[in-house]
Amino acid sequence: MSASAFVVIAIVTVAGALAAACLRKLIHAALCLVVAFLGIAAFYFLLGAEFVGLVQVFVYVGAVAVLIVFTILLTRREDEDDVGFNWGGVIVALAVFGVLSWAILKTTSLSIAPPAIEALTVKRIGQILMTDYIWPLQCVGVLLTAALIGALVLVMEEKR
Amino acid sequence: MAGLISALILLPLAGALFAGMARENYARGIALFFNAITAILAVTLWRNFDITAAGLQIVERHAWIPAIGAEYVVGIDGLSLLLVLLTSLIFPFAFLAQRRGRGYCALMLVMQSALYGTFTAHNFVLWFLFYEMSLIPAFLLIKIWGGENRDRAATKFFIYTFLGSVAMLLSFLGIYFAKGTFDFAALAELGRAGPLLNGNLAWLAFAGIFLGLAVKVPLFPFHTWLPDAYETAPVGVSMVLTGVLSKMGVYGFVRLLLPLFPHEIRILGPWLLGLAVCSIVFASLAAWAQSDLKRMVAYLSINHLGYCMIGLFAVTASAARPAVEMQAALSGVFLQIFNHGITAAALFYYVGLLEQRRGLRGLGDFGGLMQRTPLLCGWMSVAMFSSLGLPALNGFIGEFLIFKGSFALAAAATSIAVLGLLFTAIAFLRAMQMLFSGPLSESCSAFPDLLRTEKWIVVPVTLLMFAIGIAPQFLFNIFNTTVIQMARLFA
Amino acid sequence: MRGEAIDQIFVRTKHWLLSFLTNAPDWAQQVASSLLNIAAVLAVFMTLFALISVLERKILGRIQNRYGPNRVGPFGLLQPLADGIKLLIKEDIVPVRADKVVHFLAPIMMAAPTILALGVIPYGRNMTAFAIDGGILFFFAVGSATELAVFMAGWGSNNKFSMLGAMRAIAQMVSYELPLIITVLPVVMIVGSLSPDAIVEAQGGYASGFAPRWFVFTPWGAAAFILFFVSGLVESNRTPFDVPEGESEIVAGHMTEYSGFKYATFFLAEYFGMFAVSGLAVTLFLGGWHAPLPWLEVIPSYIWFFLKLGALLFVFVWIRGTLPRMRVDHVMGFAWKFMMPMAFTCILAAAVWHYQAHGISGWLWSLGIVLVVYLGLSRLLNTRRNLSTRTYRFAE
Amino acid sequence: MSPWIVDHLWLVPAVPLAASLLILSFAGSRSKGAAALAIIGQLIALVLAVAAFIPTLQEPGWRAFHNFTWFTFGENAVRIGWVLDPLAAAMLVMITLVGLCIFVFSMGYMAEDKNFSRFFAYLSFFSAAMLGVVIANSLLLLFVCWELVGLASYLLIGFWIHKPSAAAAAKKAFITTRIGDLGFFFGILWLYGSSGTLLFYDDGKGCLESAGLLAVGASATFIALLIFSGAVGKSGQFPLHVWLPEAMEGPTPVSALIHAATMVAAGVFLVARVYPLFSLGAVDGVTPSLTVVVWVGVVTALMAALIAIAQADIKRILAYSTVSQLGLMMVSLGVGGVAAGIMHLLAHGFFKALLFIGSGSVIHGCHHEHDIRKMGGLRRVMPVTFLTYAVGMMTLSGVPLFFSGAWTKEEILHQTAHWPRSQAPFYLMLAGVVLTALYMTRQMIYVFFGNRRAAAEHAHESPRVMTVPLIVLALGTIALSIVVTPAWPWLHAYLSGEPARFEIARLIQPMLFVSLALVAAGIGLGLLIYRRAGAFDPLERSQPALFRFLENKMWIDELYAHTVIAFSRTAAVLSDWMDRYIWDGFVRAFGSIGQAFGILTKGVDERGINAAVDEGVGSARGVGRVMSLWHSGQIQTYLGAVAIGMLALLLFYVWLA
Amino acid sequence: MTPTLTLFLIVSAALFCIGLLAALSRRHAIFILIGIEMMLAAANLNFIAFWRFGAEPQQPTGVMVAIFSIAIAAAEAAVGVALVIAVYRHYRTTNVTKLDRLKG
Repeated sequence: MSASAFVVIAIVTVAGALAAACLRKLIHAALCLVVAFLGIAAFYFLLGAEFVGLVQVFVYVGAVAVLIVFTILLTRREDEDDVGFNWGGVIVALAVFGVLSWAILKTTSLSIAPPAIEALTVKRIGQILMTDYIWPLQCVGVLLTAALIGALVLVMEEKR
Repeated sequence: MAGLISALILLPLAGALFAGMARENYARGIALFFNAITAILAVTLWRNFDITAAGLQIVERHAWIPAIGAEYVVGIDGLSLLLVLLTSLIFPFAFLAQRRGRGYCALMLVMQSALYGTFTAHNFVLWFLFYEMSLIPAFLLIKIWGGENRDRAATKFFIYTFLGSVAMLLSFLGIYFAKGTFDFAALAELGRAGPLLNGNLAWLAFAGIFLGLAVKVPLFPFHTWLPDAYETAPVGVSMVLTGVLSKMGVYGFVRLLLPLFPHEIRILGPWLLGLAVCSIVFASLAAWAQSDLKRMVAYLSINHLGYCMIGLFAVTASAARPAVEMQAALSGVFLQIFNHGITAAALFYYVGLLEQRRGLRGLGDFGGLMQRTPLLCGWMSVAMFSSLGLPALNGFIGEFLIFKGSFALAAAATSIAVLGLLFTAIAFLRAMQMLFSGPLSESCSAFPDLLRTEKWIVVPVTLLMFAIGIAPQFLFNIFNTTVIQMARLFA
Repeated sequence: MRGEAIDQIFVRTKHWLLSFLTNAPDWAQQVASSLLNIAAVLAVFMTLFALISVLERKILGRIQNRYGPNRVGPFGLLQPLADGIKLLIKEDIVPVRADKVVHFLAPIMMAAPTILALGVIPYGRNMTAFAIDGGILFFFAVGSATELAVFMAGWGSNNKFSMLGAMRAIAQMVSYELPLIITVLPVVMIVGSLSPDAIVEAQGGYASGFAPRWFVFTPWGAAAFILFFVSGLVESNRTPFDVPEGESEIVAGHMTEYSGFKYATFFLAEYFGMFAVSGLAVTLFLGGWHAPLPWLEVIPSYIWFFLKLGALLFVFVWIRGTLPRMRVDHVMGFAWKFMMPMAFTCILAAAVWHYQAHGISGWLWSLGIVLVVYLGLSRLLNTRRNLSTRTYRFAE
Repeated sequence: MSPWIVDHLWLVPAVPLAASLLILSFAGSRSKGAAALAIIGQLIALVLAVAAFIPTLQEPGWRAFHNFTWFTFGENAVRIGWVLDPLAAAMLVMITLVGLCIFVFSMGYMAEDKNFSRFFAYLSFFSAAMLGVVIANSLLLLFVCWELVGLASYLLIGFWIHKPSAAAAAKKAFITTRIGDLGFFFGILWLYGSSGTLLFYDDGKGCLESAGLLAVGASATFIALLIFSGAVGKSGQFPLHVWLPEAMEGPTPVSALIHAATMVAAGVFLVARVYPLFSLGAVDGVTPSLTVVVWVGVVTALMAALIAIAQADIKRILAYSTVSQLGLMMVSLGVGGVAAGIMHLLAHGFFKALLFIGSGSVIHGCHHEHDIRKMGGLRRVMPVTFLTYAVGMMTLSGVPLFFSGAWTKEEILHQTAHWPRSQAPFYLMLAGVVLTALYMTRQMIYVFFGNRRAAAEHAHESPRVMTVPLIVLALGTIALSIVVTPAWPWLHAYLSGEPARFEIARLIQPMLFVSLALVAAGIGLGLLIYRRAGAFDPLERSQPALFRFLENKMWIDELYAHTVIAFSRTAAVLSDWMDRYIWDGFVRAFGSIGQAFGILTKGVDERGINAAVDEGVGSARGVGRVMSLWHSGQIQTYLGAVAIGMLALLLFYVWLA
Repeated sequence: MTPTLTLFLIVSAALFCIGLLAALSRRHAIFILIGIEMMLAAANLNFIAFWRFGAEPQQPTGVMVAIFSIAIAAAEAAVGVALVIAVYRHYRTTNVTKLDRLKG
């Protein structure tokens, strides 16, 4: 786990995220969000959770981002890009960040180096998913189905 | 596999919730979906059921209201499993029979849940809860969706059965105060060991429970609600009423009355047998005299349940009790329960089909159908022949075993009861002659034959009838151990 | 073994090249190794791209009863070179109202994932450029980024044809990504690994000495292969599913506003996508680099791989020459009503096959399941009815 | 080591059954394939039957069976199985052979029917059930097949379902036989209860073997009589014979196959099958149950023969003749001549089928006219039918030498003459022989001789497909006579399990001359009376009262209609009435008491309690209005509030730490 | 030098707060969605980091939670987006400040 990699990824991620939150054009923001997500996936790789990283790319870039841009497309209006900005939110967010980082930095037990571990294989994840986490897995399956149906129902045209 | 039975009971309730909230058109689909799940569960239950082991299996036991001896005990033995399977079979059939809205579906599902509960509960309080829970949806279903005279029939049905239930509840309270338990197994042990109550109290308790169950079966002369209710109820409800609900009474007799009051039953034996014989003979005669097809089937339903009753009473009421004959009679009764469930439901289904096509269901309103709708007539005749006990169809084996057992145990009653077989045949053949043969009547000349969807319903049920008639062992396997055990209990 | 020497010739060459760096630091060695892999893959596939682009035109020509390109070079083989030069020197037009950055990034975003996806496919014994544990997942993860690229192209051009094309493309790609992935699942299930190498390894060997154990020879595998291939057609926007760029309706879809080399990049991405999907199909179902018969194993593994790949590519071209374009609502309906249930059926059938110990009864059972569902679906969907007039839901 | 066929005897009924199911499932309503399928099925059954016949020849009295468990109830197994012995084998061959002829005949006879396929399905189904009856080694299985035979008969009688008379006849047949079957059912129950098994043969444990019979003991008489009641129903014996003549509403091949050759013989077969129960404890070959059998047979035989004289419907005459012949067989069984009875049954199967399909050919030729008084002079137009019919007629009448029926009938008379209890049956049977010859002569004269009356005007010979079976059956009838003569009583020996000897001297016996004389008398009388027969019956002219009595079947139907049926009908109406008014009346009376009480309490509830509750509700509303102002509807404000709350929580935790 | 857990947590906190910023400050409904997704991703990063630096890395609880959380995020995004579209159809706007029909 090299520090240089961490620095590069961190900068890209935070910059992407900031751009996503602050860019005026919605579509650019969405694309920057993709960058931020890719950065987070890179973090996962860095942390040795390759599978999660791939899933992250798969789901966020392949699905969530596409969904968002598609929605942008469907709800496009001329006046939508600039509909105001709430500065109160900025203050709250900054305050939260301040307190959080203060708390993190204050906690000395956190500044530890990562222990050496053996690689987490996909097979092992699969086995654990299918044994210890079988019920959560089923529940997530139901949840996804419900979400799918729910989303469909929501966007279905109302009967006239 | 603990929790399976609870799931079976709870799922239809959840289904009722969903169906009740769904759009009108979707309710039936939802109900059928839940029925598919319960069917899978029931089959799982069957597969997990050890047919060689005696006694209750897959028992689930939780404390409920310890203060009054109420406990949540569900479990199955052969009989319970048989009835659970029957319920799982009849309900989808009933749902498929008619397209109805959400209220109907929700109530039916509640009833289904109650039936599962009734057939698996082994504590009186719980059992009674489910027993009553089935009553209310049935009442509402008749009252809201029934045909002519529905108010009268529904009220009659409700008051009749409710009165019976109240009597039963009082009796059980009496037993509880005397013995301090509501558990079926414990009560059966006590009943076996000696009289549960003393003197007149015992007779009162017996009478109460007997009344409650006899109304439910129904046994002559407590049957007058049945023709009205069945006649007016929507087809699906009729199917469930006759297919499953009436079995609650028989089940109650087997589970409660016979083990708890062996002494009283033996004293009253001839009278009870007489009632059963009356059920058989009068009902089949009355069926012969009906001009309404549905009412005729309703009376034949009473007649068929009469066979069950005569088998049960013969087992318990007679003095000499060879094991073979008792086992024959009990096996026959159990098989008859299942057979009658399928066959009577199928008959009601066919009546529904005819009614759908014609709008009327008097025997005289049809004629010459065989020329117009050969398939409908053919399949319907299979059900009718099954009901009149033609060999190679399911009705025969059950009736044969019942008569085998009861003939040896109570020859005189059986000899009269066999007349029922004749009158049933006459009633059915008369119906067939009036409906199917002769020149095609004008009003029926535009009937469609069985539609494809209807075929998909009819064919499996008919195949099942044949399967039971030809190779019934798979059903016997379910309850053989239970039969042996019960025969030992009553001996 | 002499065969091995030829078989492993590329691998050994690479090791030999890397041996010059034995004293270099670790990361340098890794970088060098990766660079070598990338260079090899790019070189091979660029060549293949050139070859296929001309071959496609020639095959199409033959199908349509004409010659196809035959002027540049022998048999017209140098045609791609000429095309390339032409595209390079064309003017790069960017519309005035376009979103410049997005417009510029789109072709790059389009080409990059397809090239990345090519990295995880085993081209021969020990010849996987980027052998990671979750290779299949990687393939789809990077593959899903192309949708974004299409969107960027459509949006960035600020042109209604582009936008419509992009929407169509995204819709159909998203829809078909599901069957594409789900049809992979049975293979993953049976092999128990997401690694392409393991999957190819699992298809090695021969039943009763001669029948290859490729998954395509099982009922579920055959069904899944067909579904996968059809989905692959859609994913690479090829006929008969090329509605996004249907020239008769929306000019060229999301590529309308591109010209010159950017256009060439799109073109390249499309072909690379085709290669990647076909390569994955070969890996998953057609036994990867395994030879079809034991005594053919003397022929090096990569040759087998590229033979199979070539065969699939030919089918791509063949289909393009044969089938007319489908209507867009049919494409979508087909995905959800037919492909998805069938894909799920493949999973079921594979499970049955697996639990029947991969034997003949399992084979028959899974065949039965696949057939029953297929017949049921075809009964239910009643294609004739679906070809009736279309109702326009979103056009007002 | 039993032959293969013993273990696979079930195939014999299974093949026609399969054919039937196939036809029902797949054939269109008028497909030639259906007939082909049915005939092929029957042909295979015939081949199998012959295959089953062969091993029974190897030694006299050979018997093999195969038993298995059908189902287990409680701890007890219900076992069924099949048995192959001379009785079964002979019946198998007869049924399949006659059946085959009739199937072929039907192809021509039913060619124009619109439910052609269904007809063949039913026929095959019948054939299967009947073969099942024959091979059953368990009274239960026999009963099962017995009922199915009844069902097939029901379906076939009512085959022309658009005719109300056919439907009524079918219903009557089913119900009448079911009355007999109830007795049979009882017999089964009783037998099962007392012997513990329903298997006929089970290595000494069966109910017809020593151990079983011992267990049955004294109740055997009742059991036998109850079983006999089933036979009475099925074989159309008095008093349950009323359904059989009406069964002629069915198509003629049905009458030939079911109501003449095979099914009605099932009763006789049944008695023969369970004969040990009848003869248990016999003194001199006489038991009470057998005596009943004899007298029932005698009454039936005579009564039916008398009625037959006055009938005009060609098929009804034959039907009554069948009833009469069955009575004869019963007599034979009753007096102890089991083999004789069965021989006559076999022979009867052939010649009665012959007569029936001959009559079918006549009917077909006369465009579905049944009344013999409207026919006449067909001898020239339908030569083949005439000749074969004559063979049948002579066999039935008992003209000896080449006609099997004569020999078997003689055998029966012989047996009857030696009955120790009484000679009356013998003399009555002799009278029966005269009557038989008489009514057959009458029929022949009406149909084939004299002038051609209305229906015979346009008569024509039937097609080949119908005449060939006639010829085959006629030849069969004649061929059978070879093995039934007293000179070489092979069939008798085969059936009763003795070796057969050839002895020409036995051909000439006093009985032969007696019966010859009687037959001659009958035929002569017939010729004398009906020589000049026209549209009016000579008997009717001379004895109108007697003729009407006989023509109306001795008013037995009317008797039943006004006694048994009327009684049950009334009972039915009565029980419905009781249900509606008496039992339900109690309930309603009970209900009205409750209703009155309810009306009372309703008043109290409405006035008193309701008002108080309404007051409390109003005040709760004001509070709600104030609370609602907190909600701005701005989602981001809410979210911000959440964030601030989180912040506070965080600070709190940090502060705690 | 290798990065410590603190650094990861700081980055995660930063991402979270940026997400919060987007959700609180931007008026467009889709930005709120973007913000929520970002916050979820930040939380996932925390899980993975704690798993990697945790005492028992052999028990990949953190990874599991992250996987489920990603699945749920996908569902949430789908429903969220559907809501946005539904709202847009109905009110012809995506500005959340204009959607205040629930005002008390």
